Amino acid sequence: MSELSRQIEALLFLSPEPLALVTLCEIVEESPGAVQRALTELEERHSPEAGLEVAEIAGGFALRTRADLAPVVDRLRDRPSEDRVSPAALETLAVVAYLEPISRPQISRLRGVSVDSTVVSLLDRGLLEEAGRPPDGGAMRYRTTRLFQERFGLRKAGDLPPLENFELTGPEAERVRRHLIEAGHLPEGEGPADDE
Amino acid sequence: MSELSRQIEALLFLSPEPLALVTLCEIVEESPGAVQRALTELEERHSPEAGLEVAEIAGGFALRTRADLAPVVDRLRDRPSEDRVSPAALETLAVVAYLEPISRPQISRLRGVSVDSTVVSLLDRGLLEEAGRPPDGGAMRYRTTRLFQERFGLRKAGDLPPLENFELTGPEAERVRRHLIEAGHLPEGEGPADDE
Amino acid sequence: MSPPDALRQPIELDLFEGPFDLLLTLVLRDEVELLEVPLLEVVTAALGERARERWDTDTAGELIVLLAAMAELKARRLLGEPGEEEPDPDTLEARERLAARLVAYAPFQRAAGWLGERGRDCAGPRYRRVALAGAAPPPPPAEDAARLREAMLPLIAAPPAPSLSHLTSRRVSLPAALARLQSALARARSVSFDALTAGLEPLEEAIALMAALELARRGEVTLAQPEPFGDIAITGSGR
Repeated sequence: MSELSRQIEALLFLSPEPLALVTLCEIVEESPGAVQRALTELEERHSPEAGLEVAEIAGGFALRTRADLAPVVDRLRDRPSEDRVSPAALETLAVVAYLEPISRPQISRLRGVSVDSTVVSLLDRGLLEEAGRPPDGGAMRYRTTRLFQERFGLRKAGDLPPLENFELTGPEAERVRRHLIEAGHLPEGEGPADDE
Repeated sequence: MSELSRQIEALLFLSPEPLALVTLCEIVEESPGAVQRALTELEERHSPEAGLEVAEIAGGFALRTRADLAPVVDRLRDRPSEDRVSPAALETLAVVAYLEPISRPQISRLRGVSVDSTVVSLLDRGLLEEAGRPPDGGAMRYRTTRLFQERFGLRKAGDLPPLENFELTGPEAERVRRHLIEAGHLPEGEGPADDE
Repeated sequence: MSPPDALRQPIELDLFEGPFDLLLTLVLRDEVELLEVPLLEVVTAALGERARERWDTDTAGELIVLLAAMAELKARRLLGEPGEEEPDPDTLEARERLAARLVAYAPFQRAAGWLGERGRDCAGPRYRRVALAGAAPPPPPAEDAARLREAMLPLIAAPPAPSLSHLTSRRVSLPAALARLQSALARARSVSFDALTAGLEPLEEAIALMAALELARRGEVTLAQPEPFGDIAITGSGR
């Protein structure tokens, strides 16, 4: 296998989309003729007895699995995704579910860690969505989605197990506490141990 | 090339993450022994003269491009230049890899420096992830990720040399103690420093 | 004009990842006695503006005890005083603790080295991270709403005893101590160390002593201490 074929094999493998001949020439810094010969060599390497093939498709070249293997590779797709909710995601979801709508800085303050990447991933996964900015401006706020309700078996938004034992103190904590009581998540009269 | 090897080649090609042996067995409906033999066949097919290789990494098997092709394939997309892991980051990663799950204050205490910014950057780069809080509450703990295992060529979580290999030898530990304890008072019978 | 003394040992402080990295490397390096470490630079690197990460407060405290003890010994050497028989038990205990922490830290310093090498060896291969195309996979397993409550409860519970590790107890500036001493010497030929440090915290006092030692090393002052633990007269060399 020529060095050029090796390079092109690696490039076709990594590229998420077909690579045009001219793109390949630019990357490997070779003439179209040389790249064509390397592609032919690669086609022979990935012959019908192998699992992959080189295909000329959609204006370029791509490496793909052979058609006869579809039944097997489809089983990879049919596997339930391991889309587990990580501890970080769970904690963020809990904060949003109980206090929505709530902004990233507010979630961060309560959790004590930066939540930017967690929130982005929960948005991507459809478990959180944007809930607009407060009327007086400020940071974007977030709420949980219908998908979240389905996933956690909730009948409707806010259908959450009640909390008890609110212990945090301080101005921010007082706001959170009132919010939880108003939403019915925290029994009335629960307060910091040291009542004033 | 056997039919099983073809199937496994196709599966490793499609999967965005390494596939565990047991997962492969489930999908192709074969015994671990048969899958192992097919993997060996596949390793031979993707020999050093080819552009790809089969790697046992991060708890499974993966098809990946060979190390020597990095300069060419990186032209395909601009890789972030900060792929370099700083010494501070390495030391933090080492602590987490051996002691996970571990909290920021614990890492700080062990390293003797604050690690807040290092941990945030490692989270951003996907080399660390949150691992939940201890059952009795307290600081968020962290662990290393699959990406960490891939980046450092570990076959699975905890695939590290025993920590004892890195401990100080008896005489070294004694030396540390002696230097620190004795700093500040002169040993018996020694006079003032010889003048320079 | 600097004398080629051991205090000038070239040590690139920027290359170290923290106090433990530095101390351990120095202690295990045969040719360097801890007493010959440029204390001034160590402390500046630790607490000064160039420090990349704040030192953990416990560590800084333990280290200051050690540095102060070493400064004391250096002072005795410079003044030609004989060594004191026994340091006080608290100091000894703090140093024992520091030694234990250095020993605990050591394996990770070396593991980081191993990891770094490993990272270099494994930097080449690239993975195909193309998401699986085709129909959406079956939904992930259902979660229990009770887990949300469990995740929320610790967040509204009173936090454990607050950690002060993010606070640096006191910012101590060696350059400032040096400047203060130099300006005192500009007004008077000789300055009393006790007068100079009256009302200061022990840590600030230690820094002031280091400043005096540094000036002595540069040849800008001479130090005289008539009796052990007595006052130190800092006299400008009149340049």
